[in-house]
Amino acid sequence: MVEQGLSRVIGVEGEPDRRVDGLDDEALLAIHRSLVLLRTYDERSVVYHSQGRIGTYAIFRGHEAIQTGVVHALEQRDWIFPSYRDSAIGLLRGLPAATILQWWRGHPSGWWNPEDVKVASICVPIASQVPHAAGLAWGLRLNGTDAAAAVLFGDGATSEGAFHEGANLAAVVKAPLVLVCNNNQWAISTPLEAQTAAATLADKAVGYGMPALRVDGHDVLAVYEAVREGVARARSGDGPTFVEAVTYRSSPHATADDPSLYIDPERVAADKERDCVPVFEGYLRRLGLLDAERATAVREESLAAMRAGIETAEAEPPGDPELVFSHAYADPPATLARDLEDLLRVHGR
Amino acid sequence: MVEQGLSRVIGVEGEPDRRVDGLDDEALLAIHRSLVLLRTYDERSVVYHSQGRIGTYAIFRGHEAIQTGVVHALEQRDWIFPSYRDSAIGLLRGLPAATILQWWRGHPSGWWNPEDVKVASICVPIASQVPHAAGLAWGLRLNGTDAAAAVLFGDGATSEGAFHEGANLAAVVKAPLVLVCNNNQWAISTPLEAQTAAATLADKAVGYGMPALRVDGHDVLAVYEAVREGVARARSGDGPTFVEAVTYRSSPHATADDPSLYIDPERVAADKERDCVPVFEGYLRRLGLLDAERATAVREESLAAMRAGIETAEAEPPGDPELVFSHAYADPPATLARDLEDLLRVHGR
Amino acid sequence: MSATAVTAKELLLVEAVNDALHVELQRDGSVMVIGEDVGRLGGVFRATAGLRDRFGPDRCVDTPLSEAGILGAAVGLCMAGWRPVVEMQYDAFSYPCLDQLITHVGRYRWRTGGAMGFPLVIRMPYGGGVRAPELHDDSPESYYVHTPGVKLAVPATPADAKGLLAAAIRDPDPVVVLEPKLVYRTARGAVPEGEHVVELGQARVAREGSDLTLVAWGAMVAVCERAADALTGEASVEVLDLRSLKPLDEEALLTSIGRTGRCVVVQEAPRTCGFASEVAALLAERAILDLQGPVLRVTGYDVPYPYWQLEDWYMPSVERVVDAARRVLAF
Amino acid sequence: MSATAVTAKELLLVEAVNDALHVELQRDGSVMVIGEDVGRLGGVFRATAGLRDRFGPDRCVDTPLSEAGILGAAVGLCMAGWRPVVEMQYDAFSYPCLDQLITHVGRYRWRTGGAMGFPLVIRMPYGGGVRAPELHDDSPESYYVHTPGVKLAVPATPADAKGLLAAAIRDPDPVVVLEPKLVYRTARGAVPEGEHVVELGQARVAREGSDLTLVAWGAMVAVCERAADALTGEASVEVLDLRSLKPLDEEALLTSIGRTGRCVVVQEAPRTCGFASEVAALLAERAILDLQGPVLRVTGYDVPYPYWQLEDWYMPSVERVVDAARRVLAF
Ligand SMILES: Cc1ncc(C[n+]2csc(CCOP(=O)(O)OP(=O)(O)O)c2C)c(N)n1
Ligand SMILES: Cc1ncc(C[n+]2csc(CCOP(=O)(O)OP(=O)(O)O)c2C)c(N)n1
Ligand SMILES: [Mg+2]
Ligand SMILES: [Mg+2]
Repeated sequence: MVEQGLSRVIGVEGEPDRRVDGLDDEALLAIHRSLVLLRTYDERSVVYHSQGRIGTYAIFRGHEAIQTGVVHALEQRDWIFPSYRDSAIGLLRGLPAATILQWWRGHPSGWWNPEDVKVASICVPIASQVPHAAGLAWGLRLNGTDAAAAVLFGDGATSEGAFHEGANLAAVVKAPLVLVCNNNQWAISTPLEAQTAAATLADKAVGYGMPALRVDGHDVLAVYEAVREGVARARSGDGPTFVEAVTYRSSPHATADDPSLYIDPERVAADKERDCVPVFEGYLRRLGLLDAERATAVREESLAAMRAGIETAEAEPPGDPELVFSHAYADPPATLARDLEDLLRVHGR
Repeated sequence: MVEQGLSRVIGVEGEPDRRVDGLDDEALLAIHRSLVLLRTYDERSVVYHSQGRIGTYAIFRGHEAIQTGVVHALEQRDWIFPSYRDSAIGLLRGLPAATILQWWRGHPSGWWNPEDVKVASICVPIASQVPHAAGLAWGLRLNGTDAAAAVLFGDGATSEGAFHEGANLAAVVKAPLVLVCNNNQWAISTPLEAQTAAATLADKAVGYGMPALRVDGHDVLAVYEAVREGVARARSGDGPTFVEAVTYRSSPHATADDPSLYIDPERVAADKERDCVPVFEGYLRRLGLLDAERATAVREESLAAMRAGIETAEAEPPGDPELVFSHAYADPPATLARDLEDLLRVHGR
Repeated sequence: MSATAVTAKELLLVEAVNDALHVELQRDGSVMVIGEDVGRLGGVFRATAGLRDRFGPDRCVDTPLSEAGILGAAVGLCMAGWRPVVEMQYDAFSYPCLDQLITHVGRYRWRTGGAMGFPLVIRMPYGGGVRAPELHDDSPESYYVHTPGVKLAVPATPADAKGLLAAAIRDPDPVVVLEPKLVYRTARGAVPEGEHVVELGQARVAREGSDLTLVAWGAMVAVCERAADALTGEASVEVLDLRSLKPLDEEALLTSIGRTGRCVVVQEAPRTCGFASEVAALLAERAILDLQGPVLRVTGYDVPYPYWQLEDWYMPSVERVVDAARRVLAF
Repeated sequence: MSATAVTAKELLLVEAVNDALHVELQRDGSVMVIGEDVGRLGGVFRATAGLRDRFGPDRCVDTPLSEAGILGAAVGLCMAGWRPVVEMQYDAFSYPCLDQLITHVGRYRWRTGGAMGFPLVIRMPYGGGVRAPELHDDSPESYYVHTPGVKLAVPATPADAKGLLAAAIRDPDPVVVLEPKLVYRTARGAVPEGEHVVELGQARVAREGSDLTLVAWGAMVAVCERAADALTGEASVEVLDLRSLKPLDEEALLTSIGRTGRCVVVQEAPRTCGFASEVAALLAERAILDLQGPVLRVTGYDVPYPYWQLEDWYMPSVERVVDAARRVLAF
């Protein structure tokens, strides 16, 4: 059921490929660079974790097509609200890898200014970013701009009240928002059928009076097309759109997780056949846009970015205790300064 | 839109009436007694409030058909979770009027044992009773009974996370539950179009994989039929059903409210034309089941119950301060007894 | 601070709230009011009356019935440059928003390394004594003040209701303002016209005294004043109205206890982990040598707020405050 | 109380939790476990491992991802005669359930005039120091203990983790159990096999002393014990493990301070309105004559829990506890 009726651009089982109008060769190659950059970030992070160079890490292997499709369907002025699993999506908006690595290293420099890149902070509590995205998009409309926003979340997130209240409010205020649900069919160890009795997650949109699109989440161009349609609707003042991108969580939930306790290995193996990166590279090859040389070059470029990123991160000195107290308030209660002073005194700083 | 495609039993604009199979004359007259009892309770309560004999009161005039249809479609063993506006629904399960009047009088005897009548306590926070109903119904299924439950809530309630989480969970665990939404098109001063962009509230059910029925909430038999269908599904293990009963809030939200600030008086007048009590009495008359004499008798019976109720309530002595501390815990912390002792000492009790 | 305020007019506390909103929405085009029934109706207590007509439906918005969604949206509105003033219809109906408050409102600025501000306000009528059904009577200050990253103010007078709300709206940080609904329409007083700001973190000596200090906020300030009256002749009682619980005017508190040496703290909320405990703990920590007797707390009890026919037994009464004061004085 | 418990085995704290669940589900067929990932996975910390296989998918249930819905459903399950043990996956992810907790879990029994009981348990790993991303580190006890109608226990040892959870499950009232995840796999100790119940409301003297009392609960008990070690020779330090914050063993607290006359309270949570404030307030109210110095609080700060590379600066350290103790001793 879940896999039925998904729109695709890249052919499967002998179906022909399509070209997406408006996407010239350059644009396709840019999408490729984004896909590979995210894949490389993810692969290296798993290695860095095993080397004890970053902390627990939420793996997004197999979801790069969704993240990439979303970012490329937006303009630089449009906002992105990532779920915790989309931690590195900011790379596609120019955030340095070091910043995101520092977030996973628990270093106080692991933050960025959302305003600079129009990417909200990593949101750890599931679904709670949906109302933020609704409010931001609403605010953009009130500001009279035609900028839009996209919010990413998972299948499990759709069970949360925060998703419901955010989506409903977005529709009522006609917020220029695209709600992108990464239906990877698992919430940690909880399968989709234990999450909802709905036939599809796109069905959730009906209750908000919101149009919905269902796409193959392994197909970056299908995601791109759907989100672009939603963005167009948003800009023209017609309110939010729901996009269900169906994938499968073929990797562990996070570095700490042992999926063997619950997941079906055959299904995982089957999904790896549809890995979004080779799928898109095949498409480019058939168009004659990608050869081994370029593939290596792009890969190298990404690896270089990661090497630089981890080096920069590891080179940074540990944060000062002052930072425990900074930034909580613009105008802090006087007690904070006293507490800091006391802390430094005790620890002979 | 909202009024379209509603199922009815009692004909409007010349449509013929229907008989609901399984409902013999006795059953129809029982429904009539319930309708009139609720109507009388509501009318008297407004009077009692104006006389300062009860506190602020949430008026349910025009919604008696929904409350009555629900109760008559259930067996005595099935549970009911009322919204705050359905405060008197327990009357139809044999609760004394005095008890409910005491609740509105703020008297400590204004409670009942839900177990006795299978009617949960009046739920003041909007939508928060939906998860309770889901859990109770789930528990009934786990207990191996074929008992079911119904939960009543309004159009505004559908915007709350609690509604969403409760409805989704109910569908996942196949809880034997009927969700009855009284769509009276207002949440205090907030009109339906400011509450949701959905075409109908029944559309919300799609996202939970739940069947939905839409009925004319002025037609007690249409409500009865729909809820009965839901209950049958519940008993056979097929999970919850959503029933949208469309009415209109033709009275103020509560005794403290001044709808002239927001409501359309013509629309209110139009709705009064479809008042559920005369509508059903017309149906009975056409069937030759009701004459002026019986109508007066039923009305008198209800008025007597109310007179007895308010007398009993007003005759009760004020509650003791002990009651401030009783019942919070089955096994209270020792501090409570000390606090009571102190309170009595200070106030020379 | 109350710069341009020249003349004053007599207002009820709820009218002063409404006045502050009119002045601040007029003054700053980025301020907007959102909440349930704040627009067409002007709020169930009329606190937002006239705003929708005057500033339009985009600056005074009737939202769907979803407290968490409303506060979450306010976070996003801040990111778009707005300064949302969120009304929660009643104290106990604000609880669904606690998750957004604790996980985001109080942390988002920190999360951006101070790069983004979240100058939103959450205002709500709070407290008991109003003869209302269940869950219209809570005093939730503890839940809010325990949460890092937020500030909290509680006016006791019409002038402070206007001045503290104005300060909250202009504050760069999220501020919760609890309005004592018990005195919405009974507290009447002179309120400066036009702009009027009462800085957060400055307690008010409601009455001077030298033998004992009664510490309170919101509706309990008046109860303490009546208790002070009752003690006339027996003792000279100071009444300290904290006005803002975070930031707290520790200075004023310690100075007062330094003078009187005796303290009773009065709150409506349940006792355990209430703000009265915070005040007492502060004195046990920083004023132990000043204390000539125990610090007593007169509070609501650790039970659900009762049916309203019993609420006078639950709410701190003048008698209970006087009794506690006498016990400290006699210690 | 630990009636039938005869032999004991060495367990980690999280294993003791798991043991308690196995024993109680076996003992009482109406006890069930519900929560996110408690079934197939056995919980992200394995606290519920083996329950689904042993007792079936109806008594150890993987719920949808909706904390408020889960707790609300637990209320309904109680009405149907079940005794649900609800797992919240982490401290900070329990906040969405606060509305159900405050408006219903703590009030429903009262609302039925005591006719219906709500013997549910909410258990969750809590606290910092685990090098985790944001919002996996909170100590939310204040939000819970301030709420009327609920009880709260916090074990510090494997034996108490089993005994307090068993007591919570058998208790007729709603009980929140906070499990210190910092020591889930480092606290190891002898745990009685079979049924083992540690009555709520009984503090534990973790170490006897005569000069000063360190009061703590959960993971801070071990910190206090290390601080007591550090003070060997300087002072004889008593460490009081409260074990249950509501009901609170005031007796044990007052007795200890009656003996030592000096007190430092240690908690991970932010200071304002934390439970340390409650303890200090209690002493200011009932032990003022016993106190030979200020009651100091060593707590987390009133800021968001920091990035984990900084968390050691936030968590109460042995050094901070020792410093506070010395200041009180030198007073
Ligand atoms: C409010 C909340 N509850 C629980 C968690 C713990 N948790 C982290 S990830 C996760 C599963 C999320 O599933 P889904 O929404 O499908 O996203 P995915 O992990 O598949 O990307 C859970 C329960 C959380 N982060 N926030
Ligand atoms: C959680 C919560 N928020 C706000 C309120 C205040 N309130 C009482 S009734 C009401 C409107 C409810 O509308 P609806 O669900 O349509 O039910 P109706 O009043 O029409 O029967 C509101 C907002 C409440 N009781 N609970
Ligand atoms: Mg998922
Ligand atoms: Mg309604």
